Amino acid sequence: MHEDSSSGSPGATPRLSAVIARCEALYHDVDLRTVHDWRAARGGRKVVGYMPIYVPRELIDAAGMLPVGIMGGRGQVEIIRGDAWFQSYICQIPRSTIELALTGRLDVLDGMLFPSICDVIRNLSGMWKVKFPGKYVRYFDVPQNYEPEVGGRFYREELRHLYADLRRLSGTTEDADETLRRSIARYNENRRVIGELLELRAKEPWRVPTYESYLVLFAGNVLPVEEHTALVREYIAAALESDRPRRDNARVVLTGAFCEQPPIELIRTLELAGCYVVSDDTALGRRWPTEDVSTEGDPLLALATGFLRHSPPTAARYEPHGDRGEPLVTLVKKQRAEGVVLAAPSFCDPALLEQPILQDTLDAARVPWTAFKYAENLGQFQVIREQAGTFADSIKLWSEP
Amino acid sequence: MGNVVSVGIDVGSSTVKVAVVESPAGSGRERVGARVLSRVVERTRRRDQNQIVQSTWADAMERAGVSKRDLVYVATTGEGETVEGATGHFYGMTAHARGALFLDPAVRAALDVGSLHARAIRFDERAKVLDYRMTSQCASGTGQFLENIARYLGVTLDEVGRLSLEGTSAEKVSGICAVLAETDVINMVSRGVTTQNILKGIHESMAGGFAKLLRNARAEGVVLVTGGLSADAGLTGALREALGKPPKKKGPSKPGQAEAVETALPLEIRPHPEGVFAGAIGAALWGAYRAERLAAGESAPHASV
Amino acid sequence: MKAFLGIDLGSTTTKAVMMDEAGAILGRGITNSRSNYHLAADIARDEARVDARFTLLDRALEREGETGDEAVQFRKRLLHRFRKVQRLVQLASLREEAVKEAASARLSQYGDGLVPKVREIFEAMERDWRRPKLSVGPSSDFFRDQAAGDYGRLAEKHADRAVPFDALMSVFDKVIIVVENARMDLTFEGNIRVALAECLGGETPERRAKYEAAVAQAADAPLDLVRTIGTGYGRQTLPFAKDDIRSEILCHGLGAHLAFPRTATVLDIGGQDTKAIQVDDRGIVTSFQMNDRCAAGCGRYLGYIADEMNMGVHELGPLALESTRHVKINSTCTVFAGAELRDRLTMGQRREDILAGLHRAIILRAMALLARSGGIADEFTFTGGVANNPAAVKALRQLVVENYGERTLNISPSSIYTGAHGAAEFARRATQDVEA
Amino acid sequence: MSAERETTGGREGEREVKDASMLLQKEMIAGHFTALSRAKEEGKKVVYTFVPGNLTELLHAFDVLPLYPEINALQSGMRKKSGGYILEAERLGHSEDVCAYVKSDIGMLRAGNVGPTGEKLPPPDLLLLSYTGCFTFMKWFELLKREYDCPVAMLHVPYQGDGEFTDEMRKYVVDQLRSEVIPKLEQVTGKKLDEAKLEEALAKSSVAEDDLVWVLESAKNKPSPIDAYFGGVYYIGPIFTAFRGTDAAVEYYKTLRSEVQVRLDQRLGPITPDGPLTNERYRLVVEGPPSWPSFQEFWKMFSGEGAVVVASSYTKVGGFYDHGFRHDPKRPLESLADYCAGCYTNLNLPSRIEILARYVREYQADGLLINSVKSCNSFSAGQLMILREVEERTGVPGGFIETDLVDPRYFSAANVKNRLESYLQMIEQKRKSPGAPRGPSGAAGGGSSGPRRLEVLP
Ligand SMILES: Nc1ncnc2c1ncn2[C@@H]1O[C@H](COP(=O)(O)OP(=O)(O)O)[C@@H](O)[C@H]1O
Ligand SMILES: Nc1ncnc2c1ncn2[C@@H]1O[C@H](COP(=O)(O)OP(=O)(O)O)[C@@H](O)[C@H]1O
Ligand code: SF4
Ligand code: SF4
Ligand code: SF4
Repeated sequence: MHEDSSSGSPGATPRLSAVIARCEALYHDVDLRTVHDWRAARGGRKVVGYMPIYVPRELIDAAGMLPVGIMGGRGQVEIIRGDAWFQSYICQIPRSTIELALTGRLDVLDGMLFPSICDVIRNLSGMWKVKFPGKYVRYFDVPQNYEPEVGGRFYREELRHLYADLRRLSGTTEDADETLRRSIARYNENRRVIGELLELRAKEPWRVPTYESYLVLFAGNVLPVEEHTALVREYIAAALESDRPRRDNARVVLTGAFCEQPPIELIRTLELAGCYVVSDDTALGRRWPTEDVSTEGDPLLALATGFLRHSPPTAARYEPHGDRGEPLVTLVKKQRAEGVVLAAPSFCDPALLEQPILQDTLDAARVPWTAFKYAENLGQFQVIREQAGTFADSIKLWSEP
Repeated sequence: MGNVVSVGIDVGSSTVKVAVVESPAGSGRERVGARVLSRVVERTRRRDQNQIVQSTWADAMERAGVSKRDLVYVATTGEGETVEGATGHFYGMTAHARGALFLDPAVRAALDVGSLHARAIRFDERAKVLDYRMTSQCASGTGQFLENIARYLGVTLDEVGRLSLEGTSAEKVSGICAVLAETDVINMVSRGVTTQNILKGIHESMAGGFAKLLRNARAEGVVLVTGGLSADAGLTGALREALGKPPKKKGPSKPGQAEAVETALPLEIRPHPEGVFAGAIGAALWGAYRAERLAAGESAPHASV
Repeated sequence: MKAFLGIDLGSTTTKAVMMDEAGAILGRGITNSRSNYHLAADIARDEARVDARFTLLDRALEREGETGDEAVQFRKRLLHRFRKVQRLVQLASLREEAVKEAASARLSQYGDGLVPKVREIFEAMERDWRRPKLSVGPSSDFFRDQAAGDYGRLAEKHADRAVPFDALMSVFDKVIIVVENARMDLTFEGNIRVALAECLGGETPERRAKYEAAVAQAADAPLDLVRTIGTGYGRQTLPFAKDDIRSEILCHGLGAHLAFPRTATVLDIGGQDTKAIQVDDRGIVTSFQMNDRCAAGCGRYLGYIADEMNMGVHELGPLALESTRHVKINSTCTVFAGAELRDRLTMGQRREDILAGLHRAIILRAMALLARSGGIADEFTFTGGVANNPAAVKALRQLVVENYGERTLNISPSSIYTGAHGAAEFARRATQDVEA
Repeated sequence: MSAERETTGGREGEREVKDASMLLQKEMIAGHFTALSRAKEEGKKVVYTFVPGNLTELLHAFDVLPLYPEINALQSGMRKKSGGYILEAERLGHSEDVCAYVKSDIGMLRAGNVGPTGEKLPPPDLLLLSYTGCFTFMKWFELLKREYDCPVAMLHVPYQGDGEFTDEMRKYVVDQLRSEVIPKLEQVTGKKLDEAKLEEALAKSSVAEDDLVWVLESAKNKPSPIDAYFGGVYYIGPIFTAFRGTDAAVEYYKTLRSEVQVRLDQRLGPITPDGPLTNERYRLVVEGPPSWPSFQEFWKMFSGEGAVVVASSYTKVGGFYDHGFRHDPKRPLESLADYCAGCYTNLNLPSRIEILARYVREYQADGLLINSVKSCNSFSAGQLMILREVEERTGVPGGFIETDLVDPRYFSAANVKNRLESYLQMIEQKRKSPGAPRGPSGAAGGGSSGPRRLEVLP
């Protein structure tokens, strides 16, 4: 129920509106104009794209190139040629990604990294090799074994290999370890301010709507890291200044959206339908790993350790102990959430296959949940609004005062 | 303490429904003793929706003999989030569950079939929604679908139910497009299939889909049909068939055979003459409850507005 | 003379093309598809025959030395009158059935008021239809559409509390099927003389004689139908022998090739399906794609939207061309798109902008299909009923350029006959094969 | 993928072959299921694991019985039970969108875990998650882990993203075998690894593998004595499952080879459900797995048109031997690692394109037909590109049909048949050219009144 159904950014100060406007522009910039500008301003320095999860951006940055997160078409590119390469029962993200590439929107990239997410992305990396033979393309495997001597060693080798490739691509001659440590430090700082932002959101979600925090995180896909860090700081400062009404919303955890992203309107719809998202796994690559990476000693080993120890769990990662249900319940408790919204991309095997597990665990822990599927190019939100609204209603109308 | 009056306005994509409800002051969430003073349904028919909402609302007030000033809460539901003069909005399933429970206290699930969507809603004895399943973004098998079919067959909606019940041998149809159905219908007519049997077939196919929704929502016990199609006796008949089928048996079924899982749940389908008003009534009831809580000055997150 | 016929039984319309031995088109016929496939095929064939006779009339006039402006005007007038005669025959039959239906027990609840109202409506229609200036429209403007449009408009006017609009429409919906499935004489031979009589006023006796002679020649010339090949939607149940059936894909490919010999890619958007076809330089299909049975990607989508807006389907395109703002339609389902359209109108968006968005939506789906079939090569031929729609063509042109660069886009005014044309050619070749 | 037919009860008569190899295979499979059903009484440990790149020799070395949930799902499909199982899984909350193998298995589990022979299957003592070529495996065993209280051993096999299996990758896999898989097997069985036994099994594997490759390559002859897809499914059964590394497998492949030799000598075509095929009209390469619930029906659509599959990628899902890989007793763990990494779906797309194009050329095929199954993203994502690329490189026309492995809702016989026939007629038309499209045949391509999910991209 929302007696107050104002939309947009109620209570936003001009300062806040300015930050949001900048982020919105970056979000809508499917032609990567910002990246072109960056490149032009730096005498044509190189740019490497990556699908944003489990990719060590530090390596690209340290090799002197701009890492650019490619996060699908955000429902803004019409899929014309992408459909020629993917059957109707495959999720949306590979088709919009290849559409971006085939329409020349990714020409600015000198290379592309495909992290190990699932079978679809894996095969997409091969398609890239076939279609763009002139570009650096790499499928970047991550271990599903978390023993430092086994998976850790393998991963460090992968990193070493990749770093060498990237340095060759950029032609840098700077000290490999030293520049990498500096990059790690920059990203540590970036992750710390993002952490602050998300903490603020969890504490006072009316001050930091997820619609906005998502946009702020998203901006990190295309901005150089230090510029993004400054942007997040600016947003936090502006959000703290603003005076926004607290609404009668239910606190929910949004989970399942670790790969293909929900359209931003979907997040807004959830909030308008009476949910405060206090934790989510959207734009997850922007806050990975979850703790500082050591800037001492062997930087590759430090990154490998960061991956082994501090990767947020997703449906695509093997969980050696227990399953994914327990950590979710713990998260719900920690964030004092009142329910869970399980949102998964249509046709996403990893996310959808674990939903029954999550649901069972939530039921056992008596945590209310609701589940739906989405696609990044979803245009209609009535059904989701009804579902999320009913969910929020049922939390609100029955929780005893 | 006397009574309070609230109104529920259910704005659908093809109709607007309004119910004026009176309930004892202080009757809390349960609102024992509530009664409906008036109810009005009006089809939009390509007219200006806002106007129809206002005029239907006014009409309902007149029939109930109360004035807008007497209302403690104006609750909207459905697509009515932007209705002028509303106090608050409740989401469709919240409202339908509440309304269904009011219309028949024995029910623990509702099947709401409207013009574009169908949904199965399971709730508890306090109308708390426990689970639900909805149809997808395809209008095959919805109210609009049936309306189109009726038009292609040249019968009015009011006749549909009766004709379908007269059918003797249903014409099997499956998953036909609401728009392209015209050709299929014409085809059937040309093959000499009677209107009755065509409608019966259509109802069976719709009922099959709805039965799946109900099962997947794990509905149990008594189910109330709400929404526009609650008036369609052909559909309710077909639903009873679809849900009431005894478990399939092929010889002595060994434990652990696939057939065993097909066992139908014991579900009882009940229509209600006022099923179409379930959403409006439910919204009005919730409104009265919220009004009470607001008046009590609650300001904690769960009660503030 | 020897003639060959191709019939394309579409989901929405049934088309026939008649061809002579040299492969020249003699006549085309079209009707809306209906439950009785045989009948639909027969009517399309009869229409093609009528059209062929008009072609023969042209040839006869030429022989009489009548090729000037006068003759052209006469020819136009005659066709117009002829169509009107046809329509009036149909209308009379519709009226008769409607009055019967209105008096039937099914509608007794509306009492005595119904029959007179139905009569009034038909009287008004007949008055209208007899008016000399009434345009009969292009041949794809069928009796059904014209009658439904006029009847609907009048019914709205005549409806009242006792006899509601729904009841009046219910009468129409019921009887239109009956009338469409009834056989009546609409042939050239049977009706031309009535039409001719109405066209000769004011002519010199000399011209009259020439015209009458030409018409007689055209009506009496033998037309020997040697072979018919059928194709179309739902081929399994086509009313032709197995040997006389060709795949609609092959027919469309060949038809497009005949019309535009440099065709490499064909897009056909019909009433219930959309096809993307690649052909080689002989018109042989090398690859194709078809869509699901969902109205969202085909002509019926526009038909449904036209109904929602109380417009004729051929009025949609021109209106959409007036759009100035880009509107993105979110609904994929046609029915939901209809609801979205209403919502958007309520919100104050402009009709033409919404319509342009709807046209773009349907073309976008076709683009995906084309991509899957292998892209768009040069030249690109657009066929099917929707090719008549200028807004659809505009959207297509734009998307082709954006995605594939410049392509020669071929659209024939008779593109709706492409499949039938291919089928007729198959009929002609089959006969030659036998003779060879 | 093994001897499904033998266990399908009354449908035996559908394929009137009484070849010795068939009978042999039948005995083998039945024996294995019986052994499984008695495992608990006989004190044998049971390990659930996956087919692609499996570690059968290692399991034999520990004397444990392997059970493959994929095979159960496949068998449920063949016995037309998968439809019901899938619905049950969906009722439990599984999405319509996901891999139907998993749902079929979950549904079967809920219905009592009765295997294809009607005997109850034993619960696992260990879940050996050999994570090769498919991410869904991981989710599958996460679901099973909740059902059974038993340890899980995870073996992560890196993808050949750059088209090679590097020393580092090999080391990673071997390290996992040493530190994760073998210790867990030792823990479950209470035995140490018997290295001699492992080496012996590996040696036997390589003998059988030689014969299998010979059999598959016999299709290079014209006419081909085998069908390398439908028939191939039978041929790969023993080697991809419980029998690799056993005498039984060595024996089976020897018998099979001599049978094929006889057909080859007599220039006979393959045995099909309609009897021996005598008119080889089309030679096809097929990519993608078959549709199990309609296996026979699907096969007949091919054989009825005189279409023989001369090479297929599906017969390489368990492991890939064409390039010369053989299990090697001299490098036991290394060769197991190589085997894991080499299965078809663990190869990158450029390699798959290369392999298929080579098949078209080496087996002198008339076309490449892709059966794209909804369930399997490993196979399906990218197949449309594979099709175009192979067409371009070889000049033969490609065809595309969409079905599913075990979900009967995605198999529309009329449509598949229609599409297949159109495709074959198009091959025919191409062959006949130059010349205009005339004559009575035409291609019956395209439409039908049913749902048009299935498409041919010739
Ligand atoms: N007597 C009837 N028989 C069958 N269907 C009916 C009947 N009366 C109304 N309907 C259907 O009910 C639908 C409207 O239901 P409603 O729940 O009011 O929908 P919405 O809320 O979406 O507008 C219409 O599409 C109409 O087809
Ligand atoms: N004059 C016209 N203007 C615009 N659209 C038209 C016109 N004539 C036909 N159409 C469109 O073409 C469709 C029918 O196309 P057609 O090729 O005849 O289909 P089919 O072959 O399936 O019968 C109709 O649904 C309509 O949308
Ligand atoms: S959305 Fe899911 S299925 Fe699609 S690429 Fe991402 S992880 Fe894979
Ligand atoms: S099949 Fe028909 S009803 Fe369903 S989505 Fe398509 S247009 Fe809509
Ligand atoms: S996705 Fe493919 S490989 Fe993986 S389990 Fe399913 S069918 Fe097997």
